[in-house]
Amino acid sequence: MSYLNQPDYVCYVCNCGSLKPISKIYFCRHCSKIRCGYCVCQEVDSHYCPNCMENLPSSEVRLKKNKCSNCFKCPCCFQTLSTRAGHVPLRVVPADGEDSKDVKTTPKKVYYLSCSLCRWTSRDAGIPDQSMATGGWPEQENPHTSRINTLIDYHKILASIEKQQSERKKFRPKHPYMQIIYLFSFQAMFRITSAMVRKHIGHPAKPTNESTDQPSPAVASTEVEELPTDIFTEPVEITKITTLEQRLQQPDVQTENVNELRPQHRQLLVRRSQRCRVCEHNLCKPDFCSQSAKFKIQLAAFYHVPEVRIVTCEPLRPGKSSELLLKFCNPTQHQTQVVLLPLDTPMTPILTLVDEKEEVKQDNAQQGSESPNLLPSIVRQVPVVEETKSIKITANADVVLPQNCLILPRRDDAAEYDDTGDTHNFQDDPKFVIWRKGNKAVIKLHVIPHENLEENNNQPVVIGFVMQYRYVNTITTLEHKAPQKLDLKVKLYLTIGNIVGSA
Amino acid sequence: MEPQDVYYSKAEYVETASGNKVSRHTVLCGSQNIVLHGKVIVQSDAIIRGDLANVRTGRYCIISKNAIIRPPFKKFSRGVAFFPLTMGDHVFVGERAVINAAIVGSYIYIGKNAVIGRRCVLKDCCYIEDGAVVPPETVIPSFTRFAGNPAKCVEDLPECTLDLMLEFTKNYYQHFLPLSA
Amino acid sequence: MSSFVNRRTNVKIAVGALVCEESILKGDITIGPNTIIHPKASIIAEAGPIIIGEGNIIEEMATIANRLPVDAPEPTTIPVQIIGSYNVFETDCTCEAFKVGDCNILESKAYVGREVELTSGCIIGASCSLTESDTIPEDTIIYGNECQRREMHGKPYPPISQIEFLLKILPTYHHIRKPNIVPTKNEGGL
Amino acid sequence: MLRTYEGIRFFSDKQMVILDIGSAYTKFGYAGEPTPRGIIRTEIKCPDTKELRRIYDYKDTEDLYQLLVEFLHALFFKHVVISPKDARIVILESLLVPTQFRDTLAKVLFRHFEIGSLMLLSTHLATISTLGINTALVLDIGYKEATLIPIYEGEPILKAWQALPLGGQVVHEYLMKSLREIYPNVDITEKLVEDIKVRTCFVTTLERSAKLRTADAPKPPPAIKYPGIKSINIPGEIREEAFEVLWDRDNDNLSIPTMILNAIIQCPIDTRRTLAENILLIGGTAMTKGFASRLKSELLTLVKSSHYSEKLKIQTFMFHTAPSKPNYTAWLGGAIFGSVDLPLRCLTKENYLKSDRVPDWVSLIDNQRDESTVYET
Repeated sequence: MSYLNQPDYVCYVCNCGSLKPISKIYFCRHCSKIRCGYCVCQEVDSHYCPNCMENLPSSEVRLKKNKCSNCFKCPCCFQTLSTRAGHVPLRVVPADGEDSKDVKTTPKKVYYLSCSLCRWTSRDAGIPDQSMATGGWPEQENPHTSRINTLIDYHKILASIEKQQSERKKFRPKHPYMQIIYLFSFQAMFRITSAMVRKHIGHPAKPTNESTDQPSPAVASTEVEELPTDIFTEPVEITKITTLEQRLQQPDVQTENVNELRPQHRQLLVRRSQRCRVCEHNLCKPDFCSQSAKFKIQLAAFYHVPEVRIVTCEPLRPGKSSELLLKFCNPTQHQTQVVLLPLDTPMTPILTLVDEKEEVKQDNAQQGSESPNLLPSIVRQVPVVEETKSIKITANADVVLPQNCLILPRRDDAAEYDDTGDTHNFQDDPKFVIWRKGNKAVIKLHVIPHENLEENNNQPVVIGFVMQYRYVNTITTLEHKAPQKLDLKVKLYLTIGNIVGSA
Repeated sequence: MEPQDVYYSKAEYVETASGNKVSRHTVLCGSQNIVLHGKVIVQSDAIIRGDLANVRTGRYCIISKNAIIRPPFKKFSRGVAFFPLTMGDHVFVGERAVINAAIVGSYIYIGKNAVIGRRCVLKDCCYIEDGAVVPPETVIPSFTRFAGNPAKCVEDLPECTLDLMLEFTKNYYQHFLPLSA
Repeated sequence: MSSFVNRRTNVKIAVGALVCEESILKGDITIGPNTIIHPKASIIAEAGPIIIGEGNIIEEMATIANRLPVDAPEPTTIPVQIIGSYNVFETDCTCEAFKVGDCNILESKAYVGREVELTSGCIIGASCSLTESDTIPEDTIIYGNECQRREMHGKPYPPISQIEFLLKILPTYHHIRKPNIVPTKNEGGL
Repeated sequence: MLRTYEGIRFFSDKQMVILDIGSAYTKFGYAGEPTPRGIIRTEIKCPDTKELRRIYDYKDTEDLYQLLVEFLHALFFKHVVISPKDARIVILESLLVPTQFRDTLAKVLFRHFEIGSLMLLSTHLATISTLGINTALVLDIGYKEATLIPIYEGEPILKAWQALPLGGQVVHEYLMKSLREIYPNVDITEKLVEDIKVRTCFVTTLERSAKLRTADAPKPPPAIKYPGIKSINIPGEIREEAFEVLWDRDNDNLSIPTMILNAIIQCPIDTRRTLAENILLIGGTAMTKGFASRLKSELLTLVKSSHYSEKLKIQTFMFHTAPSKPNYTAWLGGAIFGSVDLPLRCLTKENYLKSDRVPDWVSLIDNQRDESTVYET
């Protein structure tokens, strides 16, 4: 939980060079590499309305323009509106002869929209109440829709003419076929006279009358919207005038008067799934129903890579060694072996994304048929490569790394209930491993901040080391039946505190 | 950072069979309507209004000092009533937070001085920052972090939030130790 | 469950008012009929008497205080804080305003300073604090962290149904302080 | 006959996304729709430093790359709500946009979001498609600057381009300065000033503006009480003088109306009259109350003034109104073009990854003299 509200003390270096805490990185089991939010391809998984938690299929989403049909946003404060029942006492016309005293007024139930934050109601905006709870609220249509549709059709004709011409040019090219026609002049497009347009769509070349397809060109006018004269005299009540955000909620009207604001439909939210760019496997795929917090595929590094946490750190003084306690936790179901190596140990040859893709391609080619990659190779396009970022943090303290390795037993959730004590007996040397329980252990390290760190500008002390851990990959691909045992390396940077005034 | 130990005086807290640690200085109105499902911590001066409607919390819930858990009021066409308030497991309620919600899911963190409006629904794995004011009748979707007044979604939470919250409340409970004075 | 009764407090509770034992009442306070004071609500009449009208709801941890700012000079006349009827003071709100009209709502953690005057039908949003001397016009709602203001088209409904419900169920769970003044003549029943 | 195809536009496999990333506001939506899905501020809260940063205030390419990654991620997944992978994007940009911005934007879109194809459209060209004509003098007054490019028969007359750093930003600075003088203890933020400008300020008439700073200043409009944590009072003079900064001519005698006249003068003689009668105003600042009428009166007086009268024999100026609000007319032009599939004009992912550059009218690789388009009808 400390990752949600504390600064990131422990950062893992991802393959693309960005520094992320363990909660924000993924672990791709197929290429057994660490991926982070940047070097992962995010896709829209499912749409859901944040208010009525209704899941919408993508075709319906496009039809409803990404908007939920019965949840509305308050035009004033953009919160979700709730439907309130109001009573309109229906005056039952007293039959002649009866006096009006015993006439029962059957309250016809009517519904109106009301905002619980700013108390805006649909009655303020003069929208009539509805007889049924959901649906039936008036839709606002853009007045220029028809004009814009004619313009679009006109441009469609122009485009098809241009396509025809480019084909004609292709067969008897005067010039070597230019790959990209110049994009920026309309010359090719607008030199087409209206006669050409008519010939294309089969009308007689000579324009008899203004054909319906050529949209009437806009007419310019000298008159322009004048400044209302009463603006200089009549005082203005600011709460009646809409703010810019309120206007931009309805771009086609952008009204100035608060009473003309209309509630807009609520925008749908999206659940994203992540896919590894190299092997295009799914790293994280949420459960289909938007209510549940479970995941169908969950390859977050939190469940695969040993987690490092700072327990305590003695006050740091430049040049003097002080003790640092680190807690290691093994989240996997297999025993792992952790070795700490100095920062400059060569990682498995640092493969940029390109070479990884080549490497994935070669071993596809050798295995022939079954490629670990789901997509057939013809579909996979040219490898898209994003160059790795330079690591922006430098270690300004060096740490005395132990030689022996730390064995972390596997995680079993049942251990919490049976307190038979630890069955595994490891011969840790007490100076190195000072506490051990289940799949967690705390080790002691000695840190010596560099000399040149002075204490006044409380510069954080950062140490870095490479953690090599044994990972058992249970993905059984064609060639390795038994789960593989891999020794993976990951670089870590820890900000362990500030320099304390030298005693 | 590893959470530090928090000590409480043995005299002030009552520990029930199922591991609930309730301070004596709390105001539990209508305590027969309040159900705590084990390993719940209710710190001093917290107010739980079980008299208005029954309040149910899950396991490993932590209610800090001066927090107020209050069932929301609802006007029906037929009559009026207070909604029962249900809370999931592994929920952390910050100091002086006012919870007027109808349903609080599981694995939720509610910051200090946060105000959760009437009849709100908080889905699992959401994070309400300190001082956030959630307007009434809002539905807070999963994996979102809300902040500000009125509260808006400022960030998406990482996918492993469920386990982060689970670990946080468990750690908090394990480090909440009686002062062996 | 100690109740704050010190010698200077004299609380006049009208018949039909429901004052929980655990509320903190200090100083000279008059509480009108059908007013409900939840446990742990605090009404502090330090600098002068507080007169609370009819049908108010004062929820737990709400504070209504008639106190002078620390550095204020000794006032010539004793300031009297008058609170109208059918107001709702939600959880953990603070009201130090001198004059409060009718049908106002102070949401959770709202803070209304001394120099502010609430007319009637105003709603002070959650966590909004008004410290500047100002008279809030009728039917105004103040919400959001920039205290945006908006005008409403009608007064908020007086919470009569909630009062009835609370009058029914609170006595079964809490000790109630007995009313000690005879109802005044213009006693309007519910 | 085309009416039946209307439905097809919605079910094409991938809809065209139209983005107009302005310096202050970004207009986004889908092709073929009359209004953008939304208009949001062009700024992003960067995850590590947690401070709100405008995209156009980038320090260097690397910083711009990160800002664009964050901003487009929020745009794709929160507002446009589409998977960017293999999406077809149309981006509206001015012809005068710095190359660094353009290249980084294309790099982010292709390399990071792996979009399918990108079409870069010039705003000035796209807007005239909303009018159905092919000759117009397009003046875009946005936040950072006002740019003007005359377009004759579909051909931008690039040598007559005009640009001045006069836009919303200048008005905000003026308002910020004057309000800070009156209320030193209130912290006047740009958001507050923008809200005040939008709700209370307007462009005054030419006659009043002439007398504004003289002795017999006309009676100022009524002051407005602006409520808030600290409610401030906006005096009438400030409401009226806010936009004056756009009109008073700087030392080399340049302001918005002179841009139009200078552009017309630089255009060939036979195009001047038609251009003067087809002026189109777009951009957010052009929506202010009284802006168009003030511009017209300024133009009419300037044309008669000694400076221009002998060079320009034009008496009438005619203004167009697009079928949309001025602040998203450019987006609408893009939407009209986006709904028309022009494969030849789109830069596909394969081409970009091979050539690793974006075609640009500045570089001669793309802009060769091409006789083949001369028509032999």
